[in-house]
Amino acid sequence: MTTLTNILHAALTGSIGQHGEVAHAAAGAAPVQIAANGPWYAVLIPVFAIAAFLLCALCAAFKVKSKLPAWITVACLAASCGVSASVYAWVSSHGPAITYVFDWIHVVWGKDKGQSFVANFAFYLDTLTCLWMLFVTGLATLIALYASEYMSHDVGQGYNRFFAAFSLFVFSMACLVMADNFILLYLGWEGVGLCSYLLIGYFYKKPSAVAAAKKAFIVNRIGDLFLALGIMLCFVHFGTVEYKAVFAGVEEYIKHFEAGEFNKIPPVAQWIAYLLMGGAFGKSAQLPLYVWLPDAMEGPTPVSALIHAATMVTAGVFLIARTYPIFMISQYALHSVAWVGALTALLAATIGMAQFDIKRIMAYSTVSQLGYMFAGLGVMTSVGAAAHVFTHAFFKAMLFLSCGAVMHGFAGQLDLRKLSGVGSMPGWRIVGIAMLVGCLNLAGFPIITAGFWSKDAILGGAFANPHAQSIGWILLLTAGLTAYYTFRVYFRVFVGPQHFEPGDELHAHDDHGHDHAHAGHDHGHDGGHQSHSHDKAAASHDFHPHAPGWAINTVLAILAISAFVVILPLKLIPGELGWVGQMVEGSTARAVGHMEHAKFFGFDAHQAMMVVSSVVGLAGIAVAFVLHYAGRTSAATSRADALLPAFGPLANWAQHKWYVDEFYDFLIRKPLLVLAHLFHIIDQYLVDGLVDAAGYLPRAIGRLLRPSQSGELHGYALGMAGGVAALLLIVFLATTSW
Amino acid sequence: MIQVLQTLAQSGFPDRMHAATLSHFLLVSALMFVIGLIGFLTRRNLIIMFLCTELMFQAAGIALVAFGRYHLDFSGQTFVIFVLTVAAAEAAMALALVVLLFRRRESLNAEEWKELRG
Amino acid sequence: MEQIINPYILYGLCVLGAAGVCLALPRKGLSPQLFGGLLAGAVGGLAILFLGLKNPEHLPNIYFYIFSVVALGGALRVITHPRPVYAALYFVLTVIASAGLFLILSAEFMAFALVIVYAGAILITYLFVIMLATQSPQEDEVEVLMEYDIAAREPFASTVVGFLLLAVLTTMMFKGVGELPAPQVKDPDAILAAMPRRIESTLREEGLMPKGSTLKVDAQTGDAVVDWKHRTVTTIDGGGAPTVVSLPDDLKATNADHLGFNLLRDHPGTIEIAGVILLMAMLGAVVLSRKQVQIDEEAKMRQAHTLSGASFGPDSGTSKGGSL
Amino acid sequence: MMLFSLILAPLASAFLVALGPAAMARRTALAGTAVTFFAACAALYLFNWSAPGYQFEQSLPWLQQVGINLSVGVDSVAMMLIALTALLGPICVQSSKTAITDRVKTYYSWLLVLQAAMTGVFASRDLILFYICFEFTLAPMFVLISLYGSTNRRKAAIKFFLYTFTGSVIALAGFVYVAWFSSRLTPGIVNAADPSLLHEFPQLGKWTFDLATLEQAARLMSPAKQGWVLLALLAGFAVKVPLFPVHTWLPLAHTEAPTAGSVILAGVLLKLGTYAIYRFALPFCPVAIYEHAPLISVLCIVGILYGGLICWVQTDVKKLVAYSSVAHLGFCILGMMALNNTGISGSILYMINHGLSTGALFLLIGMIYERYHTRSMKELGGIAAKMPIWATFMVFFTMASVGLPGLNGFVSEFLCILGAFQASSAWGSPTATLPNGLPNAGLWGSAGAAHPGSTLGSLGPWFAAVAGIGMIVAAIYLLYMVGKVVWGPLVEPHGHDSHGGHGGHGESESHSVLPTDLCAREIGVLVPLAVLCVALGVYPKPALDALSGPVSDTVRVVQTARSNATIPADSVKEAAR
Repeated sequence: MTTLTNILHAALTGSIGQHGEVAHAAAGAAPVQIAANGPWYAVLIPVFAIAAFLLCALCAAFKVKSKLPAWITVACLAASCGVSASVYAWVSSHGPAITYVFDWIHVVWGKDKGQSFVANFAFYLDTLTCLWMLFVTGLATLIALYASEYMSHDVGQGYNRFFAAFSLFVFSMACLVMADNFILLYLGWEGVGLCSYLLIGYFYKKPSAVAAAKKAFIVNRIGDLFLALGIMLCFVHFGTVEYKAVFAGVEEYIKHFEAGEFNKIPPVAQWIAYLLMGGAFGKSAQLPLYVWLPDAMEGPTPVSALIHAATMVTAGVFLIARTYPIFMISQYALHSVAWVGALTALLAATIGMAQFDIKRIMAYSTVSQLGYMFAGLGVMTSVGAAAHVFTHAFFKAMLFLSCGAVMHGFAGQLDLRKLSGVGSMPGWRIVGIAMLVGCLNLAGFPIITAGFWSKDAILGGAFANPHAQSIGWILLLTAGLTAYYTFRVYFRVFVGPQHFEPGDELHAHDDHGHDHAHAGHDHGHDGGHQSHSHDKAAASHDFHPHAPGWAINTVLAILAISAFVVILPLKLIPGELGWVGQMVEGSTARAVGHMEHAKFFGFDAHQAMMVVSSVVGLAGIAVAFVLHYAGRTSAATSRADALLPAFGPLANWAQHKWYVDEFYDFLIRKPLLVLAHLFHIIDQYLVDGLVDAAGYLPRAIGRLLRPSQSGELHGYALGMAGGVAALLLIVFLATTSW
Repeated sequence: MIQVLQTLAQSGFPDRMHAATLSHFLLVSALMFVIGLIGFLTRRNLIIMFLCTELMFQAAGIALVAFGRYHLDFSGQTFVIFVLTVAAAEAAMALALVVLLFRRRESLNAEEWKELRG
Repeated sequence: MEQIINPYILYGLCVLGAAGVCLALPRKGLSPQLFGGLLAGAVGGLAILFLGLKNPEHLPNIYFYIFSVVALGGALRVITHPRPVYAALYFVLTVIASAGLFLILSAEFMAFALVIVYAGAILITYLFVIMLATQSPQEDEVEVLMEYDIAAREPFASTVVGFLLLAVLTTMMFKGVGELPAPQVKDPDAILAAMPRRIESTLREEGLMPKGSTLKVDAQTGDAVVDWKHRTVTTIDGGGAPTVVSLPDDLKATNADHLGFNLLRDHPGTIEIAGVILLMAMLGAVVLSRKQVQIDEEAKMRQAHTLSGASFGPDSGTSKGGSL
Repeated sequence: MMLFSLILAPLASAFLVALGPAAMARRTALAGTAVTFFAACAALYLFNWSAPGYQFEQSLPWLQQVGINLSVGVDSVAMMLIALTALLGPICVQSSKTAITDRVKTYYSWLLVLQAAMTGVFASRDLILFYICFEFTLAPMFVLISLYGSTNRRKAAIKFFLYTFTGSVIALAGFVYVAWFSSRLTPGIVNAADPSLLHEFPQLGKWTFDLATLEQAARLMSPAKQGWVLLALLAGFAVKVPLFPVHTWLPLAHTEAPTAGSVILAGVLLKLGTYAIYRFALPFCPVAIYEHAPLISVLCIVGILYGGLICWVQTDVKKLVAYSSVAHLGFCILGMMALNNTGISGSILYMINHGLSTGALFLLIGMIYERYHTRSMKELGGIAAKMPIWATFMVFFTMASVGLPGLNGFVSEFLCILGAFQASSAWGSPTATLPNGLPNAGLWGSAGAAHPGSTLGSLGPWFAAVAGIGMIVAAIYLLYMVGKVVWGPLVEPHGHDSHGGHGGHGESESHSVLPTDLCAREIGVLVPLAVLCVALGVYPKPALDALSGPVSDTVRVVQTARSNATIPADSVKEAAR
C-alpha cells in the first residue's frame, strides 16, 4: 500500500502544494518535486509557432506571392521541434518542472485556498508533455514541408492564409499540451478548434467545406462546454485550476481508490471526470460527437493529416492522460471511457468498410483508432494508449499524405472505384510504398510494424483487465475489420490493373469561374491543374496524372522510414513499450492501483494477444486480398460486390454511416431550428406585441376620450359649468360638518 | 321722481344691513347668473351667447355691490368698475371676433366652428 | 344661526325653476314658452317670498321686488327670445333694473355708470353688430329667423347643470350668509378729512370761515384735523389763533367721493391694469376688424347659394334651414 | 477637473460643430473626440489603479436645498468604461465619413453630445446628475436614429425612446424613494441598526442625493422595501441592458440606427444599464438582490438561449448581431448575479469586451452596407473572395464574440459562468462543517466535503450549465452568419457588379467613393479595437487587478447584508435538509 502511494507521489509530481505547504511524504521514498523553474527555452516552442503565424500574417498583409510563408513555417516549426527535443533532454535529467511565462487571468479575493482564480501562462513540463510535443512539432514540420508543395497552386492566394492557420494550430496545440492549468489547456483546446475551423473551411467557396467547418466547430463546442464545466467543477472542488495543486488534492482520494472505497470520495470530485470526458469525446471524435471528423476531410489533405489524424484529435486522449488521476478516482469514469472508445472503434470501422472515398475511409479509421486509444485509457493501459497515439500519428499521417498525393495527382479523385494500380504508375512508386507501409501499420501486421505493438498493448490490456473482457472482444473484432478495410483501399487503388478517371475538380473550377475567372481559377479546387484548359471535354482527354514532386516524396519517405523506426524506441528500450512506456510511467498518466490480471483462455493475456491479434489482422488482410485483388480486372468492380446482397440492408446502412447525421439532424438540429423560428415569432408577436399593446393602450384611451373634445363651444362650456358645480359641491360637502 | 330716488337712496345707508336682506340680493344675483349661464349653454347665436356672459357679469356686479353694502366697504363697487371695464374690453374684442367669424362663415351659429375637435 | 331658507324648499324650488326655464327656452314648433316663463317667474317669486317669510323683520325695500322682478324677467327673456335684437333690448331692461337694485344698495354712482356704459355704449355696439351680422329681409318678405336662433341647444342638460349650480350656490350662500361677521359701522364722512380743501370751501361758502384763516391740517398727511365726535374742525386765522368751527350738516361724503377714494387710493395699480386692458382691447379690435378674411370654399358656395336662392326662389333662402 | 473636462470637451466640440461650417463638421468632431480621447488617456495614466475607492472626485454645488450637487468621481470600473467611451468617440466619427453626407452638422453635434452624456453617466457621483445624464443619452440617440437611420427609423426611434424612458422614470422613482428614506433617517434608527454607521451620515435627516451616503442609508431598508426599490431600478435598467422580456426595442433600434449609432448603442449605451445595476442595484438593495438573483438569472439565461436561437433564423445581419447582444448581455448580468468576485469581475470585463467586439461587428456590417446597400444574408455571400481584409476582420471579431480563448470575450464569459457555477449555497459553506457539527451536505450526495472554490450564492452549476449552452448557441449563430456572409460562393445584390456604372445612383456614388476592399481609414478604425481585443484576451491581468478593489467592496457589501438580514439563513436550510 505504501509502495503504491510512493509510486503515486512520483507519478503525481504534485507533492508541493500551491501555497508552499509540503505534502506529507510517504516513508521510504523522497517525493518527486516539481521544479518551480523549468527551462526558459520551453517558451520558445509556442513562441516560434506564433512567430511563424505572425510572419505569415504579415506575408498575407503584404500579399506575398511566393512560397516564403511555407519556408518560414517549416523553419519555425523545425526550430520548435528542436526546442522540444532539448526540453525533453532537460526534463529527462531534471524531472518535471513548471516554466512560468506571465500572469494571465487573476481574480483574487482572499488569501486562503480557493479564494483566488489564477490561471497563468505557464508550462507544465513532464515526459508526457515532451512525448506529445515531440511528435506534434516533428510531424507538423514534415507536413508543412509536404504542404509547401501540395498547396503550391494557391501561391499568392490562400497560401499565406493556409500557413498562418497552420502555425497558429501548432501554437494552440503547444498551449494545450504544455499548459500548467486547465484554463491554458482550454485556450489551446479552443485554439486548435479555431484552426481546425479555418483549415477545414480553407476552400471557402465550396459550401460543403464551409458546412463541414461549421459543423466541426459547433460539435467541438458541445464538447468544450463539458470541458469548461469540468474545469469549473474542478475549481469549485479543489479551489484551483493548476494541475500541480489539483493533483495534490487528488492524492488523498487516490488512497480510497486503491482501497476500492469509492464511497469515501466525494461525488463532486467524481463528477469532474465525467465532465472532462465530454470534452475529450468532442475533440477526439468519439461517440456521440464523432460526426464532425469525417466531414472535416473537406479541408486540404495536409490539414487532415496533421490535425484530423495525428495531433489535434489526440487532444482528448492527452486530456484524459494528463488528468488520469482524476479519472481514476471516479468510480465509473474509466469504464465509460472504455465502452465509448470500444463502441466508437467498432461503429467507425463498420462505416469505414462501406465507404468508397479513400479519404473518408481514412477518416473513419481515425475515429476507430481513436476509439482504440480511449479504450486503452479506459482499461487502465495508458501506456498502450499513448503508444498508439504515437505510432498512429506517424502512420496515419503517412496514409493521409499518400491519399493526398493521389488526390493531388488525379484532380481530386478519391473514389476507389475509379482508381486502380496507382502504385505501379511511373513516379508513384514512393507513394505506393508509403501507402503499403501505412496500411501494414494500420492493419497491425505482426512483429514488423509499430502499429501492431501499440494495438497489441491495448488489446492485451483489455483482456488483462477482469472488468473489460467484452471490450477486448469488441476491439479484437474491430482489429479484423480494420485490417480488411485498410487493405481494401490498398488492393483496389495501389495495385492491380492501371486505371484512372480524373476527379471533378477541373470541372468544379470551371463552374466557379464564370464571372470571376481569375479568382476562381486558383481557388475552390484541390489539386486541379492550372495548365489544363477549362474545356471539360479536353480535360478528360488530355488528363495526365500529376506525379508528386520532391517535397511530397521526401516527406513520405521520411514518414515511411520513421513508421518502422518508431518500433525501435518501443521495443529496444526495456519496459512495457520501452521509451513511450517510460515517458508515460514518469508522468501523471501513470495507471496505478493493482488489479488481478485476467487470463485469456488460460494464457497470459498479453502474450496470447500477440498471437491472436496477428491472426486476426492477417485474416483481415487475406479477406481483402481475396475480395478486392485476386482476379480483379477493372477499377470499378470486385468480388466483394457479389457478396453485398448477403448483408441485406446493412451494407447500405453502413455506407450511409448508419444515418447518424440524419438522426442528429432530425433529433437536434431540426427541433432547434423549429424552436428558433417559434421563438422568433413569439418575439415578434408576443413579446414585442405586448410592448406595442402597451404603447397602444394610451392611444386607445385617447380614442375613447376623443369625442369629449367635440370642438363645440357649448360642450366645453357645459363641462366647465358642470365642473364648477361639482367642484363647489365637493368643497361644500367637504367643509360642512353635518 | 326725486322722491322715488330719495327713497331708494335712503335704504338705510350708512346703517347696517341685515344678513337676511343681503341674502335677497344674493338670491337675485345667483338667479341672474344661472339664467345667464343657461342662456350661454343653450343659445347658439354667438351674439346672444355674449349677451349671456354680460348677464353673468351683471349678476356678479349685483353680488359685489350687495356685499359691499353689507360690509360698508366700497371695494365692492370699485370691483364693479373693473367688471365693467373687462366687460367693455370683452365686448370690443368679442364683437370684433364675431364680425370676423361671421364674415368667414356667413353664420352666427357657434356650432359652425369645431376646429378644436379632437 | 340657522339656515335662512329651508334647504328642501330651496331644492324643490330649484327643480321647479329648472323645469320652468327649460320649458321657457325656445324650441322648434309649438313650445310652452309662456307657461315655462310663468312657472319660472312664479318659482323665483316663491323663493323670494319664502326668504321674506322667514325673516319678516328684515325685508328689503319695496322697490327691490319691483326691480328684481324686472331684472330677472328681462334676463329670462334675453335667453328665451329668438330674435337677437329683442334679446339685446331685454338686456337693456335688465341693466336698467340692475341699476335700480344698485340704487337700493346705495351705489348711485355705479347705478348711473351702469346705465350709461352698459345700456348706453356696450349694448349699442351689440346692436350694431347684430345689425351687421344679420341679413336684412327683402322688402317683400317677412324677417327671417335663423335656424340656430329658433331652437335651444340641449335645454335639458343645460338647465340641469345650471340649476345644480344654483342649488349648490344658494345652499352655500344661505348657509354662509348667516355666519357672516357683523359689519363694522364707520362714519361714512370720515374720508372728508382727506379732502381739506372741500371742507375749507364749504366752510367759506357757509361763511363759517373768515378770510385769511386756514384749516388746520395734519403736517404729515395733509389731512384736515377733524373731531368727528362733535363734527368740528379747527381753523387757524392769520395770527395763528385756533378757532373751533363745527361742520355744516349738509357737508357729507357722497357715493362718488367714497368710490373715488377707494378706486384711486386703494387700488391704484389695478386701475392702471384696467387701463392697459382697455387699450389692448382697442388695439385688438382694430387689428381684428382690419383683417382680410379668407372665405373658405364651403362658405363661398353657401353664400352663392344663398344669394341665388334669395333672388330666384323666395323660399330657398328663408327660415327653416334652407340655407343650411 | 479631469472628469469635468472629459464631459465638457465633447460638449464644447458639439457647440463648435453646430456653429461652424458644415464642411468642417467632421474634422471638428474628430478633433473634439481626439482631444477627449487623449484627455481620457491622460486620466488613465493619472489614475491610481492600485488604490480602491473613488478618484478625481469633485463636487460643485448645484441645488443644495435638496442636496443635489454636481459631484463626479470614478473608481476603476467607471474609469474603464469612460475610457471605452472615449475610444469609441473618434472611431464613430471616422466611420461616418462616407456614410453620413447629409446634415452633417446635426449628426456630429448630437454624436458629441451623446458622448458627453455617456461620460457623465459613468462619472457622476450624484443620483440626480446620473439620472440627468442617463436620460440625456436618449435625445441624441433619438435624433441619430430618427434622422439618419434606415427605412423604419421613426418607429424604431420612438420605440427606443419611449421604452427606455418609461423604464428609467420608474428607476427615478426608486432613486427618489431611497433619497426620501435617507432623509427621514434619525440617529435613533441608525443606532438601532448599526451604531458604527452613525459617522457615515454627516447630515442626518437632510435630503441628499450623494451616492456614498445613500448607499449607506439604503442598506438600512427592510428586505421588502429593498425588493420594491430593486424592482423600480430594474424596471429602468433591465430595459437598457436589455434583459429578456424587455429587449424588443434593441433589435429594432440597432437595425435602423446608422452605423455609428449602433456602435455607440452596443458599445456604451447598453453598458449604462449593466453599469447602473452594478452601481446602484447592488449596493442599494443587497438583500433583495441576493433573494432575487435566481429569478434575474433565469431571465438572463432565457435571454441567452432565446436570443441566441432567434439570431439563428435572422436574415438581416445587423439584426442578428443585435439579438446577439441580448444573449451576450445575459451572460454579463448572470455573472453579476453570482455576487462573487469572479462573477462580478467577469461581468464588468464583459461590458468592455462586448463593447469592443460587438461594436466592431457593427462597424464591419456598416462597411458592407455602404458598399452593397443591403444587410440581407440572402443577398450577400462569399464576401471573402472580394474583400479579404474585411473578411479577416469579420472572422476575427466573430471569434472574439464567440468567446475564443486568447481573445477578450473568453475571459469575461468564462468568469461570468464560473461565477454562477461557484455561487451556490448548496455547495456548502467554505468551512467544512456546520456549527452544529453535522457534516456539510454536498450537492450530489451525502459525503462530507469542503469545496474551497465555492461561494455563497443562490445560483449554482445548473445555472452555469444551462447558460453554457449559450456558448454553443453563440457558435451556431455566429458561424452561421460567417458561413453565409464571409464564406461560400460569392453572392452580391442584383445590379451590383464590378462596373458600377449602372444600377441605382446611390450605388454608383458609393463606388466612386469606396474601394472594393476596406480603405485605410476603415482599417484604421478597426485596428485599435482588434488590438484591444487581443490585449484584453492575452493579458487581462491589469484590468482584473484594477477591478479587484471595487468588486471586493461590492461583494463584501452584499454578503454582509445577506448575513445580517433576517432571511432564512443558509445554514438553517441545510440543517433541515
